[in-house]
Formats: sequence, structure tokens, C-alpha cells
Amino acid sequence: MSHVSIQVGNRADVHYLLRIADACLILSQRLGEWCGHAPILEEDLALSNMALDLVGQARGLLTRAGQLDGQGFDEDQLAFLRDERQYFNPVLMELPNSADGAGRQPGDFALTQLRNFGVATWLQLLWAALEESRDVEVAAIAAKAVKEARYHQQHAADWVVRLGDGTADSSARMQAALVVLWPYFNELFVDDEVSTAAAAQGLGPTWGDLKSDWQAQMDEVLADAQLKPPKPSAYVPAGRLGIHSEHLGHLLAEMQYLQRAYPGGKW
Amino acid sequence: MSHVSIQVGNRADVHYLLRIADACLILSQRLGEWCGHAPILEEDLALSNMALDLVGQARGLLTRAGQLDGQGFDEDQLAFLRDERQYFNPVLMELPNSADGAGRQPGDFALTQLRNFGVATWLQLLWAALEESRDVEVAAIAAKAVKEARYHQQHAADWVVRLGDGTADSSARMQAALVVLWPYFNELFVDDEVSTAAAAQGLGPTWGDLKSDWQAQMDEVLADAQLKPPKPSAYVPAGRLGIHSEHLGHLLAEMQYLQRAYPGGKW
Amino acid sequence: ARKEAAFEARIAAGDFIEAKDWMPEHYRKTLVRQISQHAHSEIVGMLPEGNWISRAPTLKRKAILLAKVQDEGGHGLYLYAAAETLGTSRDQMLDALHSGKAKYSSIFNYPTLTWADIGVIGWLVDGAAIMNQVPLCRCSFAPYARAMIRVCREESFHQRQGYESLLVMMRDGTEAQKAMVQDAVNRWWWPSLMMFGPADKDSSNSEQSMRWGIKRISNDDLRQKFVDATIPQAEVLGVTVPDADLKWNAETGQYDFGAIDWAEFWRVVGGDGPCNRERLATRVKAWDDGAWVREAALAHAKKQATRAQAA
Amino acid sequence: ARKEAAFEARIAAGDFIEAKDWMPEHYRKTLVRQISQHAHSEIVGMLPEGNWISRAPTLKRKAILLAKVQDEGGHGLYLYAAAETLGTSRDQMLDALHSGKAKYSSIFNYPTLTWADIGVIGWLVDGAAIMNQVPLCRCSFAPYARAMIRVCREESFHQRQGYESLLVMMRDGTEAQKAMVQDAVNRWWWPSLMMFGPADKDSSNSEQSMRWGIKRISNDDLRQKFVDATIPQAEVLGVTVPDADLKWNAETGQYDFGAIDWAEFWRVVGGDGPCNRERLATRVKAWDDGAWVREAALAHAKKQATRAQAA
Repeated sequence: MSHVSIQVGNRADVHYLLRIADACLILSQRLGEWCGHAPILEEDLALSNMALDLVGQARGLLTRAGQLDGQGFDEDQLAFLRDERQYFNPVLMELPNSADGAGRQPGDFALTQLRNFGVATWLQLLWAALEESRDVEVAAIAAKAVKEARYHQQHAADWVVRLGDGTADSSARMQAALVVLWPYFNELFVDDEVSTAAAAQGLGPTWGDLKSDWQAQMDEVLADAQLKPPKPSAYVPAGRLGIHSEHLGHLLAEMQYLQRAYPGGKW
Repeated sequence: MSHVSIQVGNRADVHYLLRIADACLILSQRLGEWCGHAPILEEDLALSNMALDLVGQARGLLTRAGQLDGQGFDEDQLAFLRDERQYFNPVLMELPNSADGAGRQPGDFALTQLRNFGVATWLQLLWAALEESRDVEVAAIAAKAVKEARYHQQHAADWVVRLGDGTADSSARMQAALVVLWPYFNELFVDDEVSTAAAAQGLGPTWGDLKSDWQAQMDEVLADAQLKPPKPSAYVPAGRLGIHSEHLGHLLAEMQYLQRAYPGGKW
Repeated sequence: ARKEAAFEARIAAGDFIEAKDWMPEHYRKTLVRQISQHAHSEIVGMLPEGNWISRAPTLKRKAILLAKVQDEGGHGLYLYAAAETLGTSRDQMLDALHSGKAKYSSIFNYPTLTWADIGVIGWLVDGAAIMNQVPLCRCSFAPYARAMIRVCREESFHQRQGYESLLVMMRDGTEAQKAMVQDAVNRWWWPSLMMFGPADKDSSNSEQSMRWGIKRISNDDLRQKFVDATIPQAEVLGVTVPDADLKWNAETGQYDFGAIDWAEFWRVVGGDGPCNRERLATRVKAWDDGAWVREAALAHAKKQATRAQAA
Repeated sequence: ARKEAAFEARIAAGDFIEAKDWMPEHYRKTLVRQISQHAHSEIVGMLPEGNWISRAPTLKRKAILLAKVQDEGGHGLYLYAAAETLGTSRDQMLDALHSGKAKYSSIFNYPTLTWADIGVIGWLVDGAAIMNQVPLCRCSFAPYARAMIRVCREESFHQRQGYESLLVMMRDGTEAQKAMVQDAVNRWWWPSLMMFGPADKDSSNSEQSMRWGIKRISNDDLRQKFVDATIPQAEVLGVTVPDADLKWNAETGQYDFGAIDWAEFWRVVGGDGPCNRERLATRVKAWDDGAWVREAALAHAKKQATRAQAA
């Protein structure tokens, strides 16, 4: 495998799939940071397990995106050899595990679980819709992934409720995490030509299609957790256009290091 | 500039100089992390300034080491294209700015100043000795650097005393930092064939030559700071042999990223 | 009122006001607001650049960046000092920053995504800052004017360094590097134009400031000057700016340029930019986490004073 | 004493002891110490491997590593559960770990410096662990024996995966990769041999444990078995082990090998290894930083219980 940076083409279906694949990949990277640092051993397991499921989902979609892109890129080239501006995950996924951006480990468990809940709720709806994709490979990936996402959603929901309706301290931490993450959720549902084209060709739903169900499930759990949704924010991140936060570059420097430093390596 | 990893040869003089150059380079990298995160603006300036001085010292020595190595490596190839096991700084320099290894920013100011004091005391003695080096290039670098190191030492000593003899809290933090760093200071003074060869050829002092002066200056400031030297530790790190802590790899992944990701780039 | 008239006369005569001189309360407040905002911008501005210190691609570029960020901290220091001559304290000013009452330049609410951003910030952002600041060297309040003379000299140096680093990449770099530079220009161009503030017709504070000699040239005039100075530099560099409406107007001898997205401007100024929350949170965290250090320094100084008295 | 005699008779007859059965206090204590130490090793062992999750070189390797580390956490879970059948609690055991009273395997006080370390840990460290643990599948205490059967099955899988990843690098990799593998073997070889514990003549706990059927094979015998099994694998791989004295002994049908640096062994066991302080500090920090989470979970469970009662 060469080590030189690659660039994907402009096909809407490729970008649509990469937006999902990168969401899984980058969140997986963040969750892996918890390994060995969680508040209880069961969560070391659960967070690693979720990271593992997300890597699996990313692999399937990256492979499929590479096929559609037609330049012969495999999952690893796509995962490790793009430049930052060619990653298309929503910014939400790349935010550090703690709100103030400081501290790789252990991070803020409240923010981690709340993000997991928001993302798993979104992915669970998305995978369910993708099961109907005209692209049979995507549909097959979705059929497996939807079960994983349901489990992730349930697990994270339990924590959101437990912490939101736990002690005064835990509730305050959850509410603070909600304020931090709220504007980043915006990005999940913003449509553009990529998602409308995908919908038109039967590849998958528009992002906007998932919004009302997501909102309903979110509202229900936040209510159970006694958390108040903050006021809407006018900030809409543009990670799906490759415009990220300052955090992604640091994450990629680590993630890509071996591929970059050992050109031609076999692993 | 090519992007493939390089390896220096086995000349003792090259290794001797790289051990010093890498010490400056890696500590500079750590100090740069404080920029914008210090407890007072004056320290944002002071820590950046010290980082800058250390980069300058590293550049001079890397260039000289590259000449002696004779493979045509320049300062940037040596700084950015070696693999981890080819960096020869004492482990002390690569430790994160906070004792528990977590949290890039802002880090532990007590540990940062105590390390700065220990290192500047060592460098100030080392540069003074290197002014007498038979290698005129090294002597010239040392003549400039010794003034910088004296200033760094004084500045850090002021903080060690201020914090050690400040509040009960600051004193406890300094004492905790001292316990953490103590075993890592060991490595500064361990001789082997590299340093004895350097001394024999008049390149510079053995590491052990500097120990008693270092200890005396350290003891004096620790006494002023009302800090108690911990019991000696039997652990002797071996960073100078390229055996590092788990922290250096992460630091290098960031530091080398652009050189690795943009092969052939001109900067 | 007699004092006020005398003051106005001095201003009208082009006199400089010193800190010890009498001045109207509103003049004082306007200056404190502007100087502290400027100081805050310098220290918040250390963050987007500081983000690349660990990843600078060569040791020379790392040294230049460290020196630059240090200069910015230095600007912060003497701007705070200039504001202090007006009877406020650095702690009060920082308090206003941390509580969200005081502003800093909105440009720093954009992220630095690639190394080319560092060069482009030097070229465009420092370039726009200089354009704004050069007239301040003739500001009616002398301590501010003196500080600005030093700031402008250093900023010009930074601007040239930023431009030079881009030139190296565009002339001698790889295709990937050139693309990186163009991408950075695309992202920073419009925010740089916004640095001159709202259009003159929407600028509330400008008129009084002009009359008092705090501000010497209007926002729109400065913006036009900036565009006219910068486009030829872009051409030398071999980059384009992301404005389809940009063209040379032979009649006016200036560049016409497209409409600024004022909705974005007000959104980011209002708190909903990409990095607003994080920049402030970072500064607050640095301050809060450093409280024990400041307390210890004070405690030690007191102990020393007591010992000196006892001796 | 009659109970003790009956117990000894059961052990002698090769019977398995269940948690509900009577057992001598010293037998119970020995098992709690050994099983909890084993559990602690699993969770501390997640750290050196976890260190490479973010940098795994391919997605497949990342997935394998995540799965492996997760398995180790799982081993920790059911080993803690096995120890709990002996009347201790997980919190008590963790307390002993965090306060430094309980030990964990000293091998995890060495750092993982390169990616090849991950493969070598799978091959040598898991290999040595399996050699130690297979006899424990016949341990006289049944819950521990059952746990070890599952642990050994998964460890064998990890060992093969580790070896396979090294094989790929040695067969198909670049020179730089091959050098990385050899370097990792050089660093992990001796610490792996130390995993079998002190030489039999210096092993204080062994004799009683052998008699009770907790331990079935001596340290030195296990170490020899490990060397004999591993050297042929090294040859297939194309790496050497850093032991000038290693050679095949046709007479004994075993490999003779060089002297172990017991001073290093005792130094690292005694706390002065490269990572001792950090490993423990990391675990303590994770536990302390997570206190609020555990408290919240408890508080929520109580609220739920109260509500259920009220309903």
C-alpha cells in the first residue's frame, strides 16, 4: 500500500457513504480512548465493544465507497490516507471525550454517553432506512448494523437516564454536556445535494428524513433523564463538507501515523 | 526532502550530540503545549520563549550531528524522520506536562517548573563545559546557549521556591511533582561508552562529571523551597539508548505528521 | 463643561492626550473597551496558532511560530498596560472577557485546519489587522498610540513571514501543498474582510470615535484599502480569492468586490461561530486551573515581605 | 481438624472443591490472592495494549486489538466473580490493588514502544500466560478451574493472532518492519521468561500450592516448556532471541538458556520498573474520576426502587 495521500472523486453516492463511514470510524476512534480508563470495568467492555462494532460498520461502508469511487481504494487507504479536508464525518464525532477539549483520558463520561446516545439513535434510524437501499451491499451492511445500533442506543439511553436522574452532581454534568453537544447535533440533519441525490437514486434517506423520529426518541429519553433541551443554536458545523474542528487533525495524526511512517508496509 | 525514515550511524560523537539535541527538542515540544494555557500571561511568554531557545539549541546540535554522521542528514531530517527508537533524549523530557499522563492542556504547572529547573540546571552546567569543547562548532553553540540556560534556570528556580514555599496546596503539588520526577533525574548522570568516548576525545564532559554540581544547586533550591528530596529510586530510564516511555510515540505522531503526510514538501 | 470644551479643542488641534490628563468619561470608557478588546484578541489569537506549534513542519517554521505567538502575548501585555493607565486592572479586564461581557476579534472563532492556515493568518489576518491598526498609531490617546507603533512594527514582520511561507509552498511545493494553500485562502478570505467591522452605514460606535480621533478611517474605506493591497499579492502568490464578483474597476482605480455575508458576521459575533464556545472555555479553564499558582505566588510574596521586615 | 483432614483427603483424591464446600482459611486466602492478582493483571494489561488502539495500522488490526482488549476485560470480570465466591468483593479487591497491597503481573510494567510490541505481547506474553494457566484448568478449586478453561481458550486465540501478525510483517513486510519486530522480541524476551516467577529454589509460596493442587507444575519446569515451545516458532518467524547462551541440548532434548537477570526481576516486582508508578496511577485515576458515575448509578437505582415501591 502506497503512503501518498489520496483524494476521492465527486460522486454523490461515494460522499453519502463516506459521511456515514467516517462518522463510525471517527467515533470509534474516540471510544477506543476509554479503554482501560472507564469508571467501571463493565464500561471498559461496553465502550470497546461499541468501538469495535463501529469499526466494523466503517469497514463495510469504506469498502463499498471505494468500489463506487472506482479508483481502486480499499478500506485502509480510505481510512488512513486521506487528508483532513477529505474526511466527511459530522464534527460531533471528532469532539474530544471531554467538553473542554483537554485530557485524552479518561474524559467526561457524561458527554461520552450523551453523544453515544445521540449518535446511536441517529444510526439506528439510518441503518433501518438503509436496509431498504437499492444498493444490496449497503442493505446487507445495514441489516447487521441496525441490531448493533439498537443495542448501543439502549445502553447509552440507560446511562443518560441514570446520570441525568442520579445525583445533583451527575445531573449537572449531563446538563452541561447537553449544552456543549446541542449545536453539533444540528449537523446530523442538514441536507444538501449529496443527500438529496442519494435519496433520489434510492441509495438511502435524506438526512432530514430522520429528524422527527430522532427528535422524538431524544425528547423521550431526555425527559426520563430530567434534562432540559437547550435553546437552539444558529451554528451548523460543516464536517460533512470537510470543514472540521481543530480536534480532527490531532486525532488523524495519531490514527494515520504508522501508515505514513512505514510506506509500503504489510500489516 | 524525502519522507522515508532515516537511521543514524553508530559514532559515539553523533550519539553524544543527539542525546543533547533531542533533550532540547523534546522538552521544547512539551513546553510549546503550554502556549495560551498558562496561569498568567507572563508565563505564556516565558514558556514559549524557553521552547524557542530550546529549538534553537536543538537546531545547532542536530546540524552538527548530521555533519559528523556523514550521511547528509539536515536538522529537519534528523528532527522529523527518525523512528521512535532512534531518539536519544532522556525520558524525563518526554513526560507529559502533568504527572498522571492525562490532559495535554494546561498540564501541571508545578511539574513543568520543577522539570524546567532540573533540566536548565543540567543544561547550564553542560553548556558551560561544552564551551571548552574541541569541536569549535559545538563550543560556539554552547557559548550562546549557556546564557539562555542560566536565564531558564533562574526563572524556574524562582517558581520552584515560590510554589514550594507558597500555600499548603502549592507546596503539596510541588512535593508530588518531585516524587514523580525524581527517578527520571537519575538518567541525566549515567555514563556509558558514548559519554566516556566523548570525554576522551575532548568533545564534552561525561554525564557523571556534572552530577555533584547539579546536586548541589538542586539541593539549595529545594531547601529554599522547603521541599524534601524523596528516597533514591532504583529505576534508571534508558531514553538515551532509545528505550522510551509510552508518551514519546504520541508526541512524535504529532510532531512528524506533516513531514510524513506531505512527502517531498517544501516549507 | 469647561474641561470638556478644552478637551475637545485639544482633540480638534490634533493634540495627544496622556493618561494623567483630564478626559470625558465616555472617551475613557470607549478607550478601555477598545484597548482591552484588542488585548483580549491578542491572547485569544494565541490559541488558533498555538494549535500548530506541535505540528510545525520544520524547525525553522516552529521557531518562527513560537516567536510569533510570543509576540502576540507581548502585545497583549502592553495593551493591558496601556488600558491600565485609564484606571482599570488586568484582572477586571480578564473578568469581563471570561464572563462574556468583553469581546475579542471574531476572526479567532474560526479554526486553523491545516498548516497553510498559519501562513494565511499571517498574510490576511495580520494584514487586515495592520490595516486597522496603522491609523491607531495616530490615535488621540498617546499611550495607545505608542503601543500601536510597536504592535504594528511586529505585525508587519509577521505578515511578511506568513506571506513568505506561502510563497515557498506555492513556488517550490508539491501539488498537495498548493491545494492546501488555496483551500486556506478560500476559508479565510471572507472572514478577513469582516475584520473591518460592519459597513459604515451599520456601524454605531464609529462616528463618535472618529470625532475623538480614536478612529481615523472608516470601516469600508479600510476594507477597500485592504482588498486593493491584497489582490496583487494573491496574484504574485498564484492563488485566487473566492469571490466571483471581484474585478478591477479602472474608473475608480480600485477593486470592486462581492457582497459580504453579514448574516454570518453577526452570527459569529453573536456567539454561534465554529469556535466561540471553545475559545472562551479554553481561556477560562487556563485561568481557573491556574488560580492555585497565582495564590501561591501571592502567599510567597507576603511571606518574603514579612521576613524582610523581621530581618 | 477433622474437617481439615477430610479436605486434605479430597485434594489428595483429586476432587474439586466448590465455593460452598468447607476449606481451610489459608487455602481460601491463597486462592483469593492468586485469583484477584490474576484479575488485576487482566485489567492492568489492558493499558499497554490500549496504548496502541488509536494507532493500529489497519482497520482489521484495530478490530482485532479492540476485541482482544475487550476479552481481557472479560477475563477480569469473571476472575473477579470467581474470587467473589470465596467471600470477598470486587471493591475490596480493587481497593487492595489501588493501595498497592495487591500485585499484578510485573510484565505490564514494561512499555509498548512500537506496534510490533502488540504482536510480540500476543506471541510471547500471552504464550507464557497460557503455559502458566493451562495447569490451572485442573486447579483444585472448581470455579477458578472453570474460569481458566475459558480464559485459556481465548488466550490461545490471542496468541495465534499475535504470532500471525508478526508473520505477516516478517514475510511480506519492509526492512523497517522486520527490524521493528526483532527489536520488540529483544525487549520482551527476558521479561517473558520472568513471567514464570522466581527459580524454584527461591519460590516461597509454591510448595504449599503444589500440595493443595492450586499449582500443578513448578516455575522452572514451566519456563523450560515455554522456551522449548517458543524457539522453533522464532525460527519459523525468522527472529532471534537475545540470548547468546541459548542452544539445543541433544542430551536433555531441551534448550539450554542463559541466566535470568533476577536483580531486574526483583527491582521491577518491587516497584522500580519503567511503568509501575504510571500503571497504578492510571488505574487509580480512572477509579477516582469515575466515583461520581458509580454514585449516580447507585442513587438512580435507589430512586427507581423507591418509585417501584410507591407504585
